[in-house]
Amino acid sequence: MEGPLLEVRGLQTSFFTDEGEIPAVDGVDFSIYEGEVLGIVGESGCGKSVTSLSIMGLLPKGIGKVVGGEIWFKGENLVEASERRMKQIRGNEIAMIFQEPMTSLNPLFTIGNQLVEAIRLHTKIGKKEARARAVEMLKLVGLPRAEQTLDEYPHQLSGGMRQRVMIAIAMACQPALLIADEPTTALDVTIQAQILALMKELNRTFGTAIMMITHDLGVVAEICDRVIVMYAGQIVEEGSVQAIFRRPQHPYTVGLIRSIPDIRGKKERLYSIPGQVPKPGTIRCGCRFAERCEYAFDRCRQEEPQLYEVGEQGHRTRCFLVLEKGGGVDERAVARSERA
Amino acid sequence: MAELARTPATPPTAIREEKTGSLWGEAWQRFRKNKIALVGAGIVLFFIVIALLAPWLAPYDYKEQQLAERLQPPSGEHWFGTDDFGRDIFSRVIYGARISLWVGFFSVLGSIVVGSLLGIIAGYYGRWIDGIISRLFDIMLAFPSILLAIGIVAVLGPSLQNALIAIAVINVPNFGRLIRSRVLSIKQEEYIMAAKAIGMSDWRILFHHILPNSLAPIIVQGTLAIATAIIEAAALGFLGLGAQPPNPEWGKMLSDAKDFLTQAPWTMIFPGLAIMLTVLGFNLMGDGLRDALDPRMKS
Amino acid sequence: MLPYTVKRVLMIIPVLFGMSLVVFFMIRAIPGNPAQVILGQKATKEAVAALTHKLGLDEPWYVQYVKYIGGLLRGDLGESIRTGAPIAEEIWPYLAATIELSLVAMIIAVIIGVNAGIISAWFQNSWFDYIAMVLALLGVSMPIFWLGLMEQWLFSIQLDWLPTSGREDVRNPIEPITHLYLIDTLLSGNTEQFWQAIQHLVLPSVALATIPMAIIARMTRSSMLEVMKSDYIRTARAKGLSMFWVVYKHSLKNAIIPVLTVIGLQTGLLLGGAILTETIFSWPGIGRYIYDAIGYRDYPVIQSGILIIAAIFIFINLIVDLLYAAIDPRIKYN
Amino acid sequence: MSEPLLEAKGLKKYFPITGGIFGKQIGTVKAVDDVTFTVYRGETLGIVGESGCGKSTTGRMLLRLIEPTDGSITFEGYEVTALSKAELRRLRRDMQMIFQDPFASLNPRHTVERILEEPLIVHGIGSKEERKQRVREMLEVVGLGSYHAKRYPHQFSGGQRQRIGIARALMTNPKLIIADEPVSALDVSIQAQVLNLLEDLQKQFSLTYIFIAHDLGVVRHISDRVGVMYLGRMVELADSESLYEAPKHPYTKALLSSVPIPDPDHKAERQLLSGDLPSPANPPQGCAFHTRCSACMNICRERRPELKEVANGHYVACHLYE
Amino acid sequence: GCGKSKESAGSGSDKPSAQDTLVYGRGGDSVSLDPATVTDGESLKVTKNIFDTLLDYNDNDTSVKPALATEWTISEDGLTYTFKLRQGVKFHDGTDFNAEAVVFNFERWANGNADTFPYYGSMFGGYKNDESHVIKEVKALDDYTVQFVLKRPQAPFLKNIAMPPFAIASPTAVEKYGDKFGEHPVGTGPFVFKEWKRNERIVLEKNKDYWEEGYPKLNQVIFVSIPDNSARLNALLKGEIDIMEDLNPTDLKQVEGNKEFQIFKRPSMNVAYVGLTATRGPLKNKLVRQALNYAVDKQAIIDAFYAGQAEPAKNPMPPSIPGYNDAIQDYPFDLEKAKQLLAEAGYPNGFEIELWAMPVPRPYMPDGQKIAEAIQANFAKIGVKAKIVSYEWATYLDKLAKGEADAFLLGWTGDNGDADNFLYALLDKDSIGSNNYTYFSNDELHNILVEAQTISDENKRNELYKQAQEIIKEEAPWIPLVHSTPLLAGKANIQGFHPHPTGSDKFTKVEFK
Ligand SMILES: Nc1ncnc2c1ncn2[C@@H]1O[C@H](COP(=O)(O)OP(=O)(O)OP(=O)(O)O)[C@@H](O)[C@H]1O
Ligand SMILES: Nc1ncnc2c1ncn2[C@@H]1O[C@H](COP(=O)(O)OP(=O)(O)OP(=O)(O)O)[C@@H](O)[C@H]1O
Ligand SMILES: [Mg+2]
Ligand SMILES: [Mg+2]
Repeated sequence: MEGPLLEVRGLQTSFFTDEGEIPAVDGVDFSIYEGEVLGIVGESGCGKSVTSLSIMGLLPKGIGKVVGGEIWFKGENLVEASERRMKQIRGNEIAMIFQEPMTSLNPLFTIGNQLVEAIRLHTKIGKKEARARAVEMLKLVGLPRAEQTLDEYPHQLSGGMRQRVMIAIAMACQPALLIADEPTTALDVTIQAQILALMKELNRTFGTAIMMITHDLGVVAEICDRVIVMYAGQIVEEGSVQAIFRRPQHPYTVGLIRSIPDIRGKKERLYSIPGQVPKPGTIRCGCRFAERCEYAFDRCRQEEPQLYEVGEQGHRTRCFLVLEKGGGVDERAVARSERA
Repeated sequence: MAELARTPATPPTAIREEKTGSLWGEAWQRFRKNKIALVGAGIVLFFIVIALLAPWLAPYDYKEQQLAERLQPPSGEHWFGTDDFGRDIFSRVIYGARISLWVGFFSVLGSIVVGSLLGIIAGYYGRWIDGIISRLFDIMLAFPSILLAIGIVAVLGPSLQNALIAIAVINVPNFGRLIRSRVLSIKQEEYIMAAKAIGMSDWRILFHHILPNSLAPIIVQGTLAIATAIIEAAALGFLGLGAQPPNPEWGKMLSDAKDFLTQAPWTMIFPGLAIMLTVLGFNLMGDGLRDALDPRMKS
Repeated sequence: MLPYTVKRVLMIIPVLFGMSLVVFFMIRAIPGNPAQVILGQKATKEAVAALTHKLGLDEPWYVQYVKYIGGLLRGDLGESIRTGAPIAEEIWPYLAATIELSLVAMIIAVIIGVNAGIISAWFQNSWFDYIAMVLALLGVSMPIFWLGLMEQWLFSIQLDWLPTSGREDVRNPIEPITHLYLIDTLLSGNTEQFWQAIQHLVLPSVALATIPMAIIARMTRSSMLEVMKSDYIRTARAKGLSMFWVVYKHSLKNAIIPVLTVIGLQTGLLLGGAILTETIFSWPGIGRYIYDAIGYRDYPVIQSGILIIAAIFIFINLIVDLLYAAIDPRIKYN
Repeated sequence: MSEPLLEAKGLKKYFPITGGIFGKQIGTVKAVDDVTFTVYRGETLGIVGESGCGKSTTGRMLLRLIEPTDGSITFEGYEVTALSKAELRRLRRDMQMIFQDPFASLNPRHTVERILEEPLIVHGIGSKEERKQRVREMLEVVGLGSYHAKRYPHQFSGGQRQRIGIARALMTNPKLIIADEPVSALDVSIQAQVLNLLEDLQKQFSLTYIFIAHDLGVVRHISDRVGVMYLGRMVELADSESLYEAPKHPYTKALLSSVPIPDPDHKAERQLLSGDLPSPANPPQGCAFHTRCSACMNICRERRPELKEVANGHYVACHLYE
Repeated sequence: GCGKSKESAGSGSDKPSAQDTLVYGRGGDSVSLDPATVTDGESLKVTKNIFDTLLDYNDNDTSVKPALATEWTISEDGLTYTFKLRQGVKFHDGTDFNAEAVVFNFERWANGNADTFPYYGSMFGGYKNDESHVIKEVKALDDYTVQFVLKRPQAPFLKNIAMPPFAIASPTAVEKYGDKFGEHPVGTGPFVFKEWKRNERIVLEKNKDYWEEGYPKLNQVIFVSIPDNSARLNALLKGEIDIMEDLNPTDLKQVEGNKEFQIFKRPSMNVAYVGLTATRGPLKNKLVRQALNYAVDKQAIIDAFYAGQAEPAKNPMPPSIPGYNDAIQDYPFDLEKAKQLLAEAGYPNGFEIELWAMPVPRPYMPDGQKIAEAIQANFAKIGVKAKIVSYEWATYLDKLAKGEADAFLLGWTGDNGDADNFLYALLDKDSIGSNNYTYFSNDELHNILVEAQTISDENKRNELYKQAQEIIKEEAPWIPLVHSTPLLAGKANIQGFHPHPTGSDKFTKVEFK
């Protein structure tokens, strides 16, 4: 494999509000390789969206700011790129789709208008040609009445169709990277299945790398190659899908996986992680998960763990347990939690 | 119960302890941080103090005529000069604060009381009652409000009290509509559904849930309405339909002074500035309150 | 759309009808007999009684009301008690004067207000933003009659740049065609008079524009800020659109919708609420006309005048509603 | 099986679509269209379905928070639809509700204590002291501290708020709790906490639940029996084991196969449904599902299938099983 | 225009004799331009220039001089008046002025009623079939001789004939326009009606065939309405108008100090007063009324609100009118005396009353509100707490006529310079319900006033009026305030403008130098 398409190093993003600085993302580093689907999971507020917005340079003006780290994309540090350069990159090389298909399209312009705008922005083609391309794109994302749809307004489409349009807009210039921030959360399962299938197909046919943000582990298992688990602004575990689901090392990942009710059979009792996600900036020292962790020992409360390599290549976890016996959360521990 | 027991009795410090808990308390915290709003509140407070302490602050009797000292320019003796009766404008402006605040406050109070009543009835009962009340509001809003006020004063006779009534009347539909829409939207809130689900009666829902939750917009709108009411009172005073002499109502002072615009501009400038400043104070404060109380600002 | 429009127009009728009732009774509740007013202080009792009878004011109120409404239904606005002239003919010059003044004021207010609002929102928390918003706040806090007098004092009396009052130079009166003097002077090709008409318009229209301008600026700003936070703006930026396009294409159209309401409402208010400005600048407008009519107890003029203003007010708001539909495809009237 | 606690027969709710100035009715949304089911004492009946299929409407009708257009509801032998307002309020002591949105279902201006106390006040239960006592107890029961009583809802996290909502529902010792998507707004880890709590409470207070959700995993986990709704109709109703393991209705099958499984090795064949959910204002003729059904027959377009028992306790509304 | 300098704005002084249009700024518009049908001054101001009367007033008072009638004779018994008419005069529509036209006009009025021709009825005792109608007949003896035969003598008959409402209109035009004659006035006057834009302006043009040789001087007269006194002054200062009426006395200094302008003073024929409604509360008591008379500092009011342009009034009529009783001593400003009288009347601590203030400016009372404030302050000094009340003008008059006011401000401008037009009209018991707003009713006074109406001997009449004034002074139904000198301001180069006491001016001789 060549070098990564996108490499994030020590990204720190903060919000500056009345209540002071809120470090929403605190030292995140990861890479995405060409053609790969990377999943980012974590509970609400752990900094998934902020990470993606930092990459796009779309943090809310005046409040949100990248305060540290680098974002390397095709040999260029996006943190330092000019707004002009960012405009060229956005939509053209990195595209993004959002959670809310209902509100992510401008209600006052037709689908065609918004799609053609995206196409013409980065290519020098004429109106007619752009329109033809727009039709093509809509067909690509599986909208049956592509021609008519161009002249319709967002409110005339269902949620699933709108999300397809969003994908069409994002794919208009065949970006190298597509960031999808919870693209299916607002949709029904049957529609979600359609959209996921579509994204998988786009990934396969165009080799577009996808950064898939979600909190649904099912979705991760479904389409991702590699997974990053985030907690309170940090990455707590990273690894291939197989590794994460089969050999989770961080107690948080374990808890997360074990707390999902499965449709394949009734668990006696769900595992549950006690407490809740801390607000960013409220933890002063030690491991951020220590307060909710049942394995926590003194060191966890005093010292901040690093991301440690475990087992196979690329599997890293932020937990002192792996140092203890080199094995992290072992099966016995899991069993113990099950019995409780 | 094992699971329950394991849930820590003291939750992690995820929630920062806050000094004041209620939304009002939080709104106050937000308001306190808003410098511009504080300036507004300061101005309002300033005029309230002036109004309350007028007899002690005013160097002269506001109605004491010194015909020999007419139209004196501002001086050490008369800070704002004298008017065409030789009365001390400074003292009159100070006493004028009483009148303007009085009219502003009570007319708005009147509009709120009547408007709320109509708005609640319309919003809560709906159907034809709503139809009638809403049409009534439409009618009143379609009236050019200043003409309506003039008409009301013409019927009742010009006096401060009647000007107050007229201003209250013309503002009723604004509050009525506000309350009505609040009632309608709060009626849709899930906690109202929840209240119904526990078997709460309609009236209890109205008084324990809907009204308290309508209070914030009423306060915001009320503060801003006081600002408008003060200007409206001044306008009526200016047309000779408000306060009667020798009451030093600011609008009336302006209309008395307009004949001396060229000879004695100070007679015109100070009451005008007083109106502007007071109104500005209420506007700033109202804006600040809106920011502080606006539910969209809630986390 | 058409059926909707028709329905909305029909809806105006009950409101106007209700208004006619309110006006009718209110003005009759005002003490004072029109006949006495017209004949003046020196008239004899007999004269007053005779005129009262002639005007039909000694009839029971319901007869008077039915007659009035009957007239209205036949399109007859009645005759002025004072001048005896048909109101339909008499009212237009006043209405035109007010329309001209209000429109010019509104154009000033919209152009300056909307742009100030946009720039303020764009450069939120910049010095421009602060100054513009402080000015806007001062604008809504200022009694306009005071502003008008101050303008007059400064620009007309002290600096002698502009005429103090009126619509035209009495020595060089404008020949009315439509009674909208800007148009009339253009029609007659008299550029000197056109210029003169503009000069007369400046002070009153600026005074009248102040409040709507301030309100529009504030509204535009907050609406823009709101819209700029929305998801679809984020989408637009994610496409790589520049801020300028985002603001002028995607934000403005969305942000203008609530501003339109304000514009509609304010235009309506100006039409009826320009009395103070008209008084100060001796502008022969409808507000003044009705105000004077109240003084003369000219019942038909007050009744019809207010109904006309209200009708225009409602009509403007109807247009605003229709504009919404034109701008916002989500709104479908049927 | 134990005795029925609640029976709903032929429940219907048609919302009028009004239009124009005069509020004329120009159509109807058939939010719930002829739904029949029984809830037995002590069980949990799950109701699943896609957004807008009428789950919430059904739940609300049971409490008569929405007046049914048609149908009957019997609760402990009383005909709920025939109760007077006062009787209805009385009934609401025994039937309670938990709402989806923990943010919106608590009055932001009331303290937790007041929120919890309110059901007791409304029903005139206990003295002031007793009520306060019960509030403290109940807070402990749902895993909050009694020191939380003086706080306001916005000072709690989503999971905690949902606990408050649950506590409120429990205040009057109800027999039946209708939970309308009580965990949809919560993160998985918090969701697990709340689900566990609900299960514990059921045991502790012998509660009966109607559990509405669109997450099939959650429903399977908590329910004894499950009903699947589609476009205002109940298309399948069975105990959860047989429904999940041997679904009969083509819609249920498609729905189950759409759920992503959190297991990278699980490679199930997908049955992707084509198209979107039709509008309940204009549902298809015959079987409402026929427009998206892969096994659609002619009869499906014409006649609406009845919900019939095709195996022991397994009800399906599909022509395939006739 | 923009940037126009002050000097050139001042007047047309760059091209001196070129200006021949006079713009006359006034407070209100006319009601109708048919003078016989109106009672308001604003209408008569205009018609005075379109129409002529048989006789006209002299420049400074109300003594009569020839106009359309060149000479007249009165019979011994005072019942027959014979007028010789001016020959060769034409109406503006080209028709001839002659005796027939005069008869036509008087017939028209006499056949009317109080509604159509109000002034006729009040000046000539009624209409054709009324018992009290003074004029028995009007006949044309020949083309240029008209004879009036009266039923009984009427002392002010000639003065009445000279009043502007009794101007001679073109019979042809009257018949042609009917009801609309008021919008198409045709007379013989110095100016011809051209245009009327309601509430804005009335334009009159020079009558080239005017009978007065060499006149009028002006080519055009434009009456414009600017309701606000200050606005009108501004318009004058900016050269938008040439003459303004009703200069605020407070602005006098400003205009006097400006060389480009001059002040015109209209000889006073008015009275401003505080009416003390004799039927209400403490005011029923004569002593109270006298006390209040003592309490008002008239000179201070004159200095403050009339800029000194008024004289204190002691009688209900101005000194210029024959019959004025100068021997009467006014109540001096004496608070002690006032208090003493109050105590005597049983109000040692004063009382509360309403003091009604006129809402509109009138020449005799430029600012009712302010004068009321001053009087309020005066009253306060003797313990009388006056609450100032004001209604709109219409309501004000209406309520006054119903006797609802305690003390009120009002005034009167004489119509024809006759004492009867003041004393009888304002204070006789017959006038209660119309212009006697004080409801003052005194039989002795009534007898005197009625007798005076029928006597044609000037001296005898004057004696009676002097007696009447003594009664009024003693009974004190009013506090007579002032006889004001209404002020007008105009450009310095205006000549030949002499404001007339009646308030209506002919611009025949006005010109710009
Ligand atoms: N505009 C903002 N102002 C202040 N703080 C913000 C803002 N946006 C995000 N944050 C903070 O950043 C943190 C991370 O937010 P982020 O949106 O990345 O979470 P997330 O992982 O995407 O959650 P979710 O699953 O709810 O979308 C949050 O805790 C929030 O407090
Ligand atoms: N008050 C109402 N007026 C009109 N239509 C309504 C009303 N409430 C619900 N509906 C319609 O009835 C249908 C069913 O709504 P319901 O809320 O019961 O669905 P749901 O299954 O609970 O969906 P969700 O999963 O989104 O909560 C929807 O199409 C909805 O639009
Ligand atoms: Mg997010
Ligand atoms: Mg629902």
